[in-house]
Amino acid sequence: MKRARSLALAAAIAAFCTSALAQETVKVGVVQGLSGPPAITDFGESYLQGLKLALKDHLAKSPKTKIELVVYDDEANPQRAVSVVQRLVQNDRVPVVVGTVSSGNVLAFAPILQRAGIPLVAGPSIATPITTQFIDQKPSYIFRCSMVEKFQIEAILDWGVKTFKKIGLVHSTTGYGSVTAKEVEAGLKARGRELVATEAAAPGVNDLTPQMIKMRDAGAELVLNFHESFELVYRPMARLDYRPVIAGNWGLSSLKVEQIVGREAIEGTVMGQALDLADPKAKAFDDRMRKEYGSDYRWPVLAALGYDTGQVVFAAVEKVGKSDPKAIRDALEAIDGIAAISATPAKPFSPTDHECLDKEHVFLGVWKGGQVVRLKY
Amino acid sequence: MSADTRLRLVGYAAAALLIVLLPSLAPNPFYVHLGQIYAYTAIAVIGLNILLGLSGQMSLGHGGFYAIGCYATAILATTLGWPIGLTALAGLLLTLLAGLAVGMVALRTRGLYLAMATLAFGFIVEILAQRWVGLTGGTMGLMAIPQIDFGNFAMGPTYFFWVAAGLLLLCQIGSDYLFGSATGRRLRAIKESEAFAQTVGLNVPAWRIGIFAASAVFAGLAGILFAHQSGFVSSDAFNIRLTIGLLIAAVIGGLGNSWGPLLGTAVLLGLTETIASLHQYGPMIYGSILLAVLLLVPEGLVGLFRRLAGKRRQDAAVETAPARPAYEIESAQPRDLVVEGLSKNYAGVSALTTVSLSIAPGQVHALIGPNGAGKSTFINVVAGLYRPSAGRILLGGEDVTALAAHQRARLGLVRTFQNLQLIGGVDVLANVMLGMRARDGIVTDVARWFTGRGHEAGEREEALAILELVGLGPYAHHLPKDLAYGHRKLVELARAIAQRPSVLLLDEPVAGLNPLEAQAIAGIVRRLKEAGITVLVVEHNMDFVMGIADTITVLDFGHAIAAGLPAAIQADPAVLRAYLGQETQAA
Amino acid sequence: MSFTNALQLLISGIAVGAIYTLTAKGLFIAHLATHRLNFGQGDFLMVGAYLSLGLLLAGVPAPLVLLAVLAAMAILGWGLERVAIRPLDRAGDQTGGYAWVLTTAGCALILQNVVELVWGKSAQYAPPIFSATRNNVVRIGEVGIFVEELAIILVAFLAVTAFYVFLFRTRWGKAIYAVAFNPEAAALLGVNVKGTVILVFVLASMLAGISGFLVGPLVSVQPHMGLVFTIKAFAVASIGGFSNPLGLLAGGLLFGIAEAYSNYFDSAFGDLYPLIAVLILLAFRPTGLFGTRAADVR
Amino acid sequence: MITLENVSAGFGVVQVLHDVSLAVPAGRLVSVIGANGAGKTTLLRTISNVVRPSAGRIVFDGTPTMASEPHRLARAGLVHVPQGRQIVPTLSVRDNLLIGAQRVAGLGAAEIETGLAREFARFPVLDKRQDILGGNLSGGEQQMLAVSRALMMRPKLLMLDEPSLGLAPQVVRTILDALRSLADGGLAILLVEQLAHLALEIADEGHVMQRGRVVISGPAEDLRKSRSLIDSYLG
Repeated sequence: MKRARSLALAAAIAAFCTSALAQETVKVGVVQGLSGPPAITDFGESYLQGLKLALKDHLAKSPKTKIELVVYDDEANPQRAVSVVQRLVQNDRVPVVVGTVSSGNVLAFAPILQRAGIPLVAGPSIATPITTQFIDQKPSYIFRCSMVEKFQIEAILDWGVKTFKKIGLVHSTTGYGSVTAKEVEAGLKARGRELVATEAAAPGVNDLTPQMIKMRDAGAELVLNFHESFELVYRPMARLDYRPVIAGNWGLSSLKVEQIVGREAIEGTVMGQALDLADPKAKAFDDRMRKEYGSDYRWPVLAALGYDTGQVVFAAVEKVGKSDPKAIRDALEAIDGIAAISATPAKPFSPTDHECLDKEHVFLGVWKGGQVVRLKY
Repeated sequence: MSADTRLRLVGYAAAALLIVLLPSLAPNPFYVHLGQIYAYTAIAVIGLNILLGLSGQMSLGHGGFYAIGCYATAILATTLGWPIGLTALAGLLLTLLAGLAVGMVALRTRGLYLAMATLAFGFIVEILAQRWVGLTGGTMGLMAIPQIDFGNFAMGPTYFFWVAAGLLLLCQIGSDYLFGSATGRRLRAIKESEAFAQTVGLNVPAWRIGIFAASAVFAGLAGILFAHQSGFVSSDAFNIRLTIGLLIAAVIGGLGNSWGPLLGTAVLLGLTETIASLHQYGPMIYGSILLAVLLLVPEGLVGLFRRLAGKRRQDAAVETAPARPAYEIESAQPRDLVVEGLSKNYAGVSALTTVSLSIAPGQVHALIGPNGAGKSTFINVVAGLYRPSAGRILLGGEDVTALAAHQRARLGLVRTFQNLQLIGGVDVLANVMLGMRARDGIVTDVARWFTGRGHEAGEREEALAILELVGLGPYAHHLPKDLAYGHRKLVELARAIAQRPSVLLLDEPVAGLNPLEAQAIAGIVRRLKEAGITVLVVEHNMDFVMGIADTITVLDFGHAIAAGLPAAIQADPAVLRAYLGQETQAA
Repeated sequence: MSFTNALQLLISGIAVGAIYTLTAKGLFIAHLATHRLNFGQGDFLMVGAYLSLGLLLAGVPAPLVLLAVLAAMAILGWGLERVAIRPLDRAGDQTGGYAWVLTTAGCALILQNVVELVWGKSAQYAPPIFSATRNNVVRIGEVGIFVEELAIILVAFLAVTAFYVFLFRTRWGKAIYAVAFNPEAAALLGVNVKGTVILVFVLASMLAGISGFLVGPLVSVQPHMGLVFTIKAFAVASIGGFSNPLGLLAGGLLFGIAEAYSNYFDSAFGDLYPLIAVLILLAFRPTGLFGTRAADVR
Repeated sequence: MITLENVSAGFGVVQVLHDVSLAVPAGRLVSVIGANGAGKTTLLRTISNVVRPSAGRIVFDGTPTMASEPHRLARAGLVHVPQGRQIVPTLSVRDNLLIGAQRVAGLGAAEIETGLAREFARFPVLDKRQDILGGNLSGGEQQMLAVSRALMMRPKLLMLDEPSLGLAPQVVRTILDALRSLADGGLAILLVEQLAHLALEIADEGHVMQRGRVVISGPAEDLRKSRSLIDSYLG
């Protein structure tokens, strides 16, 4: 162990010396949820797939600055995430960090990066306060290229109250699920409505029959599904002879969910979305990803966001040309002219806005004939 | 001062020096960060090592205690704004309470049920942490927990490291004492045989709960340190993998070895960091190394180092102490034993029916009868292992019927077992020493242990003398399992003598001994009697019984069918019929 | 709660309970003979589920799939005994008597990783085994029952019966009890001790395999699903008593049904109540509902 | 039936048996006596191959035992009743009797039933307690069950390790009488016993062990006469 460490140290020193002489390689730190519950890894891996494709494309353009990803798995555990970020900052000395899935983990390490003055592009975490809690600090080092849960909920509720009389909610008992449940309740109240039934389910649960019985008995026509195991609500429908419309966050657009639930069952399911496959650019990206990753490719919108994150970060690094966190932060804030796959605008950030996707970029998607397309209502 | 002690003290000094210097030696602050994680993780592992290695109880829920300590201090510090010292104290108190509560369940369960109970506990804490969002923040966690930096932000990590590592050193010294002292030996006794432990006067339930709670407090302390290091806690940190990680560190280091946790934690942490970028194969590497270590080096790394250094303990050489004075059986405070109308029913079957007997101080009374007559039940009830269904037991005039076995043992009621109850993990000498009451107060004992000045030397001498008395001198450093059956019985006798009994219950003391060996034991029993010890003996060997007994009671089907002087008993037709058969004289 | 709903929940509880029972039996038999067990029992179930999923998707007929899964699981069980259990005897008590938790958990980690590499980390559903579609429902009044569920209950009960016959009516059953009591004494009675220990682990693994085969169409299959099953099987075995095989059946069904109802009454903490109940049960009946505490004979 | 030639054995570095030679022909009852720690139990365990001999040769029924696992030897008729009886407490008396019998090759169901009837006749107390769990028997009943269980395996050589341990004199007598009549019926018996005088009373031949060696051997009758000599080895 000790030996391994000293070897690693020697290698690090050697790498440092050579890079000082030759062209500098900028390391981009990536913390991502790559093991643990499937819901987490699906998010993490898809995002990373896009990020890696972006790097490939970036390097193909033979940039003057070399970029290298240093990827660590946070195991969906905040303790581990903090440790890994400390390592990225202090040992690997990366000037910019991307990650991770679990909002709790981002909340755990974002203050460390803010204090250390190293920019973080968070994603694909979705909790609202990740960027807002730092935005007043001048400057804030915390950015995000992901979707804010709140924006999705707002979009769904706008549509939901217009279309349905009775709305029910199934959410998971994790922090994500319960925070979302509160936002949904508040959002409905603001629209003068109430949920007809609210049911929770543990993350490891296998069968939602009890919960769906309650939904059916309450007569819910629309069931909002905020459980990480997106497929669970569909299963009891046949036995209960109850087929409500399902709506939820962008997770429902995963190809894996479609595969599990089946094309028929998922038809008509609505979710927050930031990628419209009817757009030829998105379609072309989708085809490339399929070619690149085959059956490992499972989540167009996540991969697209990962790709766009890569574009933004790499462009900023290229502009700075060296391992300078402060300069990269400034470059991120100023970057413009990004040809994004997702709904990310060409100039994603500004000093007062550290979100790639703002409220107006989020729209609703719907499963139609095996594809997620923009919902028109 | 022995070489071992000197080595230990040098070790402590070196460790203290390393702790002071590490922050300035580390190539970058990340190593200080690792050092912090190492310190508090090792504290939790030490706790687990004490639990598993000494008391033999299992816990698959230690992550739960870690979480409780962590949340307690975090919640108090953030919502109530208490100072860290106070919140930490409250956290320790809370884990202590949780440890006591789970320890109560642990007390009643064994083996897999215990594993299940603790697993369920850990799982329940995890569920509560995750879903009691109002209190814990769930996965979104609690933020802005104050950190231990004594107001100096830049030096914060270094200060924290010093605090955590200093606590680790203290915990390690505490653990060294536990493993190296009589207390540790007693815990081993409880681990291997509760009946034995009760017999030497240990309050087994109290010890078991106590050690469980102590172990929980160690885990809680680790959790508290974690909370103040990270500044953020969320429920995702406390799943079963945390517990398993602690277990892995404990086992890899070497269970039941005081230095194991330090090594094991280092390996665990090193491993985690090494494979951090190999996430694709992480679990496989983890699993394989776990298997490899357990299977190739089952005694853990400490054992491996010992093996490599060729320092495997070979002190099996007989200690040739120059002419030790022969052991003088100390006259105990003479007490009589009176049993009145004792009955015992098991599930409707009566094993004993109103059996009464009384033995005057310094008398030897024998209890004989066919197999299954209730003799062992009688001893077990008198010793306090079973509760009687009716009747009274008086020891020196004091009614002890309501007392637990260990309390009776402390009053001088001492027994041996028919089915041997020896501690397999320690040698014969230590088995005998277990019988002795502690000579020094805890403070003196700690001081003596720390400086190595004559720690337990007197006890060792005395135990060796007793072993020579029963003829086991050459076997003092053997493990009980390496002894023949009859010799193991003698170890029990030696242990009983070491307890300095007033009343001694001997359950088949010469079973498995040949006639000559039995004669030697008869001689010892006579000397016990001369020293004023009251003896109740159960035995089938009639030559032996007739040679030592002052009076005899015969049991058959739980009834006392005869009682009186040996000669009368031998001639009693009922006894001949039920027990002796035609072979009265020969046996 | 309406009667229909109660019945509906009862059925889904029984189906899940049957799976728990099968899984717990694997723990029980291994513990009976060796006082050790496979802490990765749930992960073996997971492997069984993935194997059947893979074969079914490849178009292999269901009975063949079951046979193949059983064969593969038998080999896996043998391997587990060989790698994670038998070497512990050599180690003696140096590892504290609980080393099996870690060796078997280590094997489980490796299996998880292999499954991830082969099938990916995402959740999947196994295709239906006994009917044309997954949504084949039989209706009794207003209660809808998946044909799959009925088949699972049926197969599980057949497996349980076969298990009892094996344990109480065959010479192997007696051998297991003899080895459990004292391996050396058993060998002196002509019992092949090594063979018996291998047998129980092979059996335990096969029971996990059957559970995995059956559970596939009922739940989503994913590489980390094992631990929950291990914990629940543990709970079931504790209710039933590790010393009483009939108690296991009662314990398994009780736990499955309790879970279904407690999810209905309080879905947020639905999985918590049965566990707390088990913990309280253990505090008052330390050897489970049906376990008997052996008399402390000295 | 069995011959030991210069057998040595031990655990690890400690050698317990040195150069032991003895033989038990069919129909003879041979008794081994000696002090505690003399190596008597190890002798029986070595013959069963539970402890592997480090030197020498053991031939059972014309075949060397070295290559055979203990359970194979047991099935072949080398049956060892270990110290402490080892009755499986969780099985009934009947099931205890069946464990071994069901593993002997060529023993059909009918023969097993005959065997059961024979054993129940030998020790009638077992007949009455057929369905009682082994753990609920008294020490004497357990010892009878242990002997019967061994006999159910159709032994050619029966080895017993201290059958008298913890038993009332009457029961000891019953069991030793049974052993004597078994030997008279043609069975080879090797008996290890602490109660030297009782053992020599029923034995044909005796061996006295001291510190892992056989120090005196001879007809039991002769040994009985030289009691003081034997006693000098027992202390």
